[in-house]
Amino acid sequence: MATLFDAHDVEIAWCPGCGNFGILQALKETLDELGYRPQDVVVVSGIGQAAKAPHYLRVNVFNGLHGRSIPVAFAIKAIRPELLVIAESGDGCMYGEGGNHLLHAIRRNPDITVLVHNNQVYGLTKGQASPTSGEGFRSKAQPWGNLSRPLNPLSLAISQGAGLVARAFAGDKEGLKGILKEALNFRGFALVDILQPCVTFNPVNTYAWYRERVYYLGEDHNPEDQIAAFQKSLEWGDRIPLGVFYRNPQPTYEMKVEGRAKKRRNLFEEEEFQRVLQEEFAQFL
Amino acid sequence: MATLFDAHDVEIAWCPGCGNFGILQALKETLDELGYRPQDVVVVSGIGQAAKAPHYLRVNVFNGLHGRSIPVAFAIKAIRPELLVIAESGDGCMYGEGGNHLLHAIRRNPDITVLVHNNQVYGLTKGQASPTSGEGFRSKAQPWGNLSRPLNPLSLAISQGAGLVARAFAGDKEGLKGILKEALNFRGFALVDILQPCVTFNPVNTYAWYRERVYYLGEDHNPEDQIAAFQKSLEWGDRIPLGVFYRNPQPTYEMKVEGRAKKRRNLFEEEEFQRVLQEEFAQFL
Amino acid sequence: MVDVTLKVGGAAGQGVQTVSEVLSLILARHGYYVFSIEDYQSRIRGGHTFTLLRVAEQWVSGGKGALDILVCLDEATYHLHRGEVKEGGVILGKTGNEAPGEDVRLLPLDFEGVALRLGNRVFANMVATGAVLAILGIGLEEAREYVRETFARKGPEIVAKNEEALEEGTRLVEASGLSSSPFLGGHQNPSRVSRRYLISGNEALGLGALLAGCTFYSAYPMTPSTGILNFLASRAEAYGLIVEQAEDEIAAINMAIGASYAGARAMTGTSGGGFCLMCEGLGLAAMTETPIVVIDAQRPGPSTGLPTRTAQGDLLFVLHASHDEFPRFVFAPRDPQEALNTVIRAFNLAEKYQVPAIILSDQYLADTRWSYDRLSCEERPIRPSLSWDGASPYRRYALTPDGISPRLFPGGEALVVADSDEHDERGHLTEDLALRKAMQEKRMRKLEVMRKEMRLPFVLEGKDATLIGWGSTWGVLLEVRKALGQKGKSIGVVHFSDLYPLPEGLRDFLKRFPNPVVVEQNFSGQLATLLEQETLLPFPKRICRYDGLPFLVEELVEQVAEVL
Amino acid sequence: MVDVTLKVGGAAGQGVQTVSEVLSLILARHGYYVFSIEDYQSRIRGGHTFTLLRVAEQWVSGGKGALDILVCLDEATYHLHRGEVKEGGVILGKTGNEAPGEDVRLLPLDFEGVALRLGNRVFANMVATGAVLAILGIGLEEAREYVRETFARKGPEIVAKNEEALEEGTRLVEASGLSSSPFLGGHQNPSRVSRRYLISGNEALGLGALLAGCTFYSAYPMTPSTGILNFLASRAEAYGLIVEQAEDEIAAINMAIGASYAGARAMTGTSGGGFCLMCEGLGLAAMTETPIVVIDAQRPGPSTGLPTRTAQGDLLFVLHASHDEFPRFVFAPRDPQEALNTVIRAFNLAEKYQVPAIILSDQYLADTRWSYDRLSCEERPIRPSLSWDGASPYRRYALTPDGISPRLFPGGEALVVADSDEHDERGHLTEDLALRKAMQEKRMRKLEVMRKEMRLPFVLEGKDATLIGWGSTWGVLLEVRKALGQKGKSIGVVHFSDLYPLPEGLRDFLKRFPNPVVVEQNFSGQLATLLEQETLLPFPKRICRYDGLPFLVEELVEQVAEVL
Ligand SMILES: Cc1ncc(C[n+]2csc(CCOP(=O)(O)OP(=O)(O)O)c2C)c(N)n1
Ligand SMILES: Cc1ncc(C[n+]2csc(CCOP(=O)(O)OP(=O)(O)O)c2C)c(N)n1
Ligand code: SF4
Ligand code: SF4
Ligand SMILES: [Mg+2]
Ligand SMILES: [Mg+2]
Repeated sequence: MATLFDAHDVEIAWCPGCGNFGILQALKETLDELGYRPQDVVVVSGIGQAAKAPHYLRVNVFNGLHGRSIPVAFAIKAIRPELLVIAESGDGCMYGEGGNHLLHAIRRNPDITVLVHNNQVYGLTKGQASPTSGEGFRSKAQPWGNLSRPLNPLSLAISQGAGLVARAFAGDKEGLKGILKEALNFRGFALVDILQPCVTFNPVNTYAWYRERVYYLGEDHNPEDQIAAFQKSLEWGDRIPLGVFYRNPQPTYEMKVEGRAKKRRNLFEEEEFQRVLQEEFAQFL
Repeated sequence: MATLFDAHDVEIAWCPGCGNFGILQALKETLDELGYRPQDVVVVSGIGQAAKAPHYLRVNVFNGLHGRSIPVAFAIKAIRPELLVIAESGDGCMYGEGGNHLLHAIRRNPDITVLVHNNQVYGLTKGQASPTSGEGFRSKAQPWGNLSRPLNPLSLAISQGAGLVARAFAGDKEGLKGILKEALNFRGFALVDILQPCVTFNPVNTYAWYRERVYYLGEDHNPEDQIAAFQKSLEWGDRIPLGVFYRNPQPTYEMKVEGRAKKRRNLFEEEEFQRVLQEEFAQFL
Repeated sequence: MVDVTLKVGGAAGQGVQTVSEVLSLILARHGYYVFSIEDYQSRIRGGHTFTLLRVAEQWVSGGKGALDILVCLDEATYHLHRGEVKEGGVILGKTGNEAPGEDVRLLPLDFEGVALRLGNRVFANMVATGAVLAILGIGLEEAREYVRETFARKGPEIVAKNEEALEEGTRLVEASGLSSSPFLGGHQNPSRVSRRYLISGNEALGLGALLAGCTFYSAYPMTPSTGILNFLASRAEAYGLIVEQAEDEIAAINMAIGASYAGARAMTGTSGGGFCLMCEGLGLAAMTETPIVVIDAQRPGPSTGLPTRTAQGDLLFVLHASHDEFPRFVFAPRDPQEALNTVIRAFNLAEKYQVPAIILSDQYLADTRWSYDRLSCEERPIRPSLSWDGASPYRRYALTPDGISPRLFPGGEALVVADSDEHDERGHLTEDLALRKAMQEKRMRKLEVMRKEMRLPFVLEGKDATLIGWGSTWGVLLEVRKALGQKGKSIGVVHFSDLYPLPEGLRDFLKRFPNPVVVEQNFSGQLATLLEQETLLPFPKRICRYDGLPFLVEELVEQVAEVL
Repeated sequence: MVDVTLKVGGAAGQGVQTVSEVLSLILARHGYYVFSIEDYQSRIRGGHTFTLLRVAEQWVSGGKGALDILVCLDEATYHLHRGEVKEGGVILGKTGNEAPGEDVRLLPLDFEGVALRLGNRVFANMVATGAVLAILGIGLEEAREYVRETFARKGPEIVAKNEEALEEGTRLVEASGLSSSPFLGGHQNPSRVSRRYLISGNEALGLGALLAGCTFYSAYPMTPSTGILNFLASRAEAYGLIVEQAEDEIAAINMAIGASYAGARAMTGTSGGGFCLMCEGLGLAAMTETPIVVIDAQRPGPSTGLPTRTAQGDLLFVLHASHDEFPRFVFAPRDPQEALNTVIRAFNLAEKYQVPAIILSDQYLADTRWSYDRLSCEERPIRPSLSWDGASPYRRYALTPDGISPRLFPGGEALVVADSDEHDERGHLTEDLALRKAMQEKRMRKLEVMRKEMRLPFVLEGKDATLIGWGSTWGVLLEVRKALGQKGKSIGVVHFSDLYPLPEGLRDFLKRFPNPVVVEQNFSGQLATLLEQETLLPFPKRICRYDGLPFLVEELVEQVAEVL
């Protein structure tokens, strides 16, 4: 389906069949259906296969450093709260190199949405274990199999009382769109971990593997219940729940500093500049 | 009480009345009572007031960079599994600058103990809000009061299935010692968050404030139950639980790589060197 | 001509800085020129800390080592510093058993005892202040006013107690007869007109950012840069800035870059260890051509080093920081007055050329208070006008003759694309290697235009030798020149505030100065090395101090005399 | 003398690297000298990638641009590279409509079609290999053996199919008549004795670490350094190394430091962006005097830049990386053979002087395969003996004449204390500033002894000009010298592998070389700048390439001829 957000003249560098395509399409359609204009959207990314996604969207793009999309997104939103700000990258980028920023962004609760293309592997660097790779996952860098337990991003975010915490699957566009809509509409920090098959480097977590396991959280799940959300987030194996696990509305960072923007003074204007100068110099006399 | 671990000729640079003294004494006594010899103990720290602690112990010390004690401790333990390795530092160091290392060390489960002097403030840099400072905490850097919700280190560690997760209070030496013993005896990654009054920069979380609130988890708490542990970890306010919240024994990193050490070959010996050289060169022919 | 040096010493937490701050302020309000240097350890209580305060009728720009007055808030101060008091000097406060130097008067005073009699140990600082003012020969009028201003919100009782404390201090000195020949000769400020401005480097850097129209400051606390964070935080609510304490320095610089991309004027500040963590971000700013200002307040290293001491050891590091090559500005302001202007210039130039601008401060500049007749602000915040016609497709990284491309902000009509990868004119990542070459040339092209913005060093001529320095040592070089001038030596000063890119024609410019001696606060003489590289002229004479302490006048005079 | 250049091109994922790897191996086993350069994009599938392969009867050390054979796995390869094929050359595989160059033979072949007929697309690589071998005039004996070795564990059917694929490829060429005058003139390897060794830079760096007795390697994946991680991981279980993928580069270097403190020989590897994040750790290693080896595999920047391309842009950065000053070693090995020895030397010297040693690699060195008659290892891992008498109280940072203090490991009788703060001789943090001065002098004192370990550059004399280079460009400089020699020009080569500290007497040494031209893979000529700074001699002639591609022989010959 064509959308307002289709990029032109940009060649997509992903492998055919990659789960990233599904995410890209779902995001374009969601933005369109929510009525955004491209110029009102900024997508910030890091480095990796997933991190190329913003280039394939017709939006404002800041494709920064590996692991560092969240601080950039935070600041863009702080300065321009009227824009829709999305941070989008891979599991290595967001949970590995960038883990500390995720942790602390949750505490600030900026009104940004973090989309993680979680293929449980480092794609762009050719297949090393990522923070979410299963124990025993083999690669050239881990021929003995991954020795670490996988990071659980949902449990992590829920444990810190994040605004909205969800999991989606790249292989189900409509389901993914529904979750993206909830996340983008949410006022506050929203994390969407998107299960994304990597057809080249992850022979374990394939489309089929996910399809056999995923199911959507039902009506009986209460996303306002932190304990229930936590419990659900631990479920991973034969059954993998999708949907909004947790929802914890709270004042956003931008609301808290809103008052300040109104006091901003135009120092590019000589008279105002002189006024401030005199006020300030007087402090040092 | 004098211990084998008392340092001599080192002046302690903490403020009189600081909660750090209680932690230092408890740790010295615990090490002594557990029968360690100073030369078998390495204490690694970062930078901050708490991070000076190792200098005040008679042990091997690696006082590294702000935020980076855990990777150093991990590697020391990997190379010398026979040593007792402790990483000890402040809340800013471990949860702020060093947050990413904590997160990923849990995944590796090295047999190290992480002691955090949590005074809910940046002491050494004169009183800014730390990741665990309460919302609204005021300082020169946050005259409007801390806007972020505090990080919950216990919930975080429990959410990732850490080996042992505990909270102690610097103001109760015997209780603290009991918890330290459990943590040091535990085989695997152990996190002890120690509530530590900072008498100079934290006027909120004082000895009295803590004393009014803390209580020990009772027999009815089952530390093997992750959900119960999580639930308890969310309790913070009028009542603050102390003790071992969570216990999740699992193979340590050192166990997993134990086999390798046995295969180490002595390349400093010419004959062995030549043997390896020939084997390896043959691979490239 | 009055020129008095006094030192207030004690343990951390005893209020050394309060006493010296109050004294400085009162003396400046009295029309004296004041120069105060802070010396402290990386701890909060105990240990030893002092302030070196110079008070003079003429403008002063450096500290002296020989003391007229030593104020001992604890006994350790007496032991450590009594040898520094010169003939005719006075030691007051807690004294010890050892004899002072010859012709040094002792005035054992128990500030704390007096304070406790007044009801609280906290009044000790005001007792000491009162005593020192009496020895200097300054009436209590200004001091009372200060007390009233400062403690008003604590209620009239506290004001009264503090005033009493001042009076007690003065009385004790009068009782001893020591106030009969006061150090400042009884000079009094006849009117308010001649009050002096008093400002530290950190305050000036913060103020400069405020005046530059900075709307976003992110930082992780790190001595000696934290004062900038505190200053901007103190203004955030009134002026509408966003001041955010980041989780680490990596976040701090990436936040600043994000804010700048979004349209803010953004800055971050740190010290060497934090700057290390910002290297990658610096390259990101360069590659995305996003202007930011970064302050590196230097302290001795390597590594954690000496957190509260001063150094100029990061020059070559910041010059080359981050992998591969890109243009950047590096400034090192010489004093708070210049710092104020430098920050505004840095913002303007960073934005004009879409590059990172680095300002090198150090603990000495950061914490030292200077006094001035007037403060001036010669720079104005200027935003470059955006040169996009709105019609043709917008190309953020258009290949232009001077390398500067039209910079828009997101949220307008055109989409703005930025990438840390090599990219095409639109900002999208590319593997076209001819384009890569063109892009690298475009970025580097700016350097030659940037060079034209750079100013030649400050110059005072001299026949016997030329002291070459940079950054915060300027003031002491002036003092050394003056001191050696009085001894009949003609000493020149060439001082760099603009460090990179170095201005054109430097070789010919530098050739004309006789007998150059480079003076730096680092081990190897980094400016000297840089000048050698730039000019191929040798600068073998180097005076380097790297113990963490700033140069003081007398010692440096001797060192310079030695190499003459 | 046989000297054939061939290029295999296709989309990522099509097996370009497999074809060229197999070809290289078989040719080396046949006794040919092989030199292969990898060119790829930062993506996994699609786009364009190629290997440039040079096969010769004489040892070769650089790549040529003019092709004898172009193997097109896709049509894009034909379009992009057909112009590079010289007279008498052949293009085989997927061809397009445009005409090839004059006297270039076209052999349209559908490798994939043949493979599909054999049952699976994966056999296409072996079809192509068989075809190329036929054109070269190499029988299938070695190829068959390779197939048997490689696919044995996949079962006899797969072996048979692959052999069939090889034969199919050969047959197609024979049918075309193109094999009648083979490029290699039918030369066959008479015995196994003259097999050549084939090794890439990353393999050599990894092997060097293994031989140096490295027991701990921590890294975060980053192109082009990841091959080192893969190599060491492949040996970890057999040799008992700990190879740990860190969560980020900060952890990687801090882990290496911890391991070294605990007694391991420890290394980390990364590229420029990751090195940025290691700057603070580098200073930690310096301050705690903990030896580590750090490999920076350079790629073009700034920032993410061109992840899969080559550059020498980080020289001045790594020389000054981290705040304040401390001694370090910087090496840039010239080829895999030297890389092997350099890593061992770096470990030995880092440990002897208790300092960090940095090895500069780059994508070209990392990925390029060189062939040799023999590999040699001139270095041996040496652990300095510990000089503590066991009696007097142990002082980790004793102030010694050469700055080297007795280094023990924890777990022995003495307690080992290390601190990133300035510290006393025991390692405990200090604020004694006289001691600070002594400690900084102690650390810096090592630099002069270290300098004596450094080797003068490799030299080949020449009368008309002298090419000066460093690191991975050595091989191509040799080739250029030879090529210009054939044109009657006498060209010298001065090549640096030891970069910091620079050996003594460099000024006099360099003065004797006529007409110096510095050749570098960066924008400004960083070695030239460094040499100017060190010698005060001017090096204005610089040939700089910074588009991410390595120098090839013919182009560089022309560029050198221009400046002669
Ligand atoms: C500082 C730094 N370290 C390492 C890299 C190399 N690098 C690029 S992408 C990547 C991993 C990507 O994995 P992920 O984020 O999961 O994305 P994917 O490719 O799987 O979509 C790494 C390690 C880098 N660009 N920068
Ligand atoms: C990279 C880096 N950034 C900043 C600092 C400055 N710094 C030293 S200690 C500290 C905070 C200490 O807080 P915490 O870890 O809570 O320890 P405390 O002093 O409260 O015990 C900071 C920010 C540093 N040393 N290194
Ligand atoms: S490597 Fe994996 S994640 Fe990357 S594009 Fe290919 S399939 Fe997708
Ligand atoms: S500042 Fe606080 S944490 Fe530091 S020593 Fe003093 S009381 Fe303790
Ligand atoms: Mg991934
Ligand atoms: Mg703290």
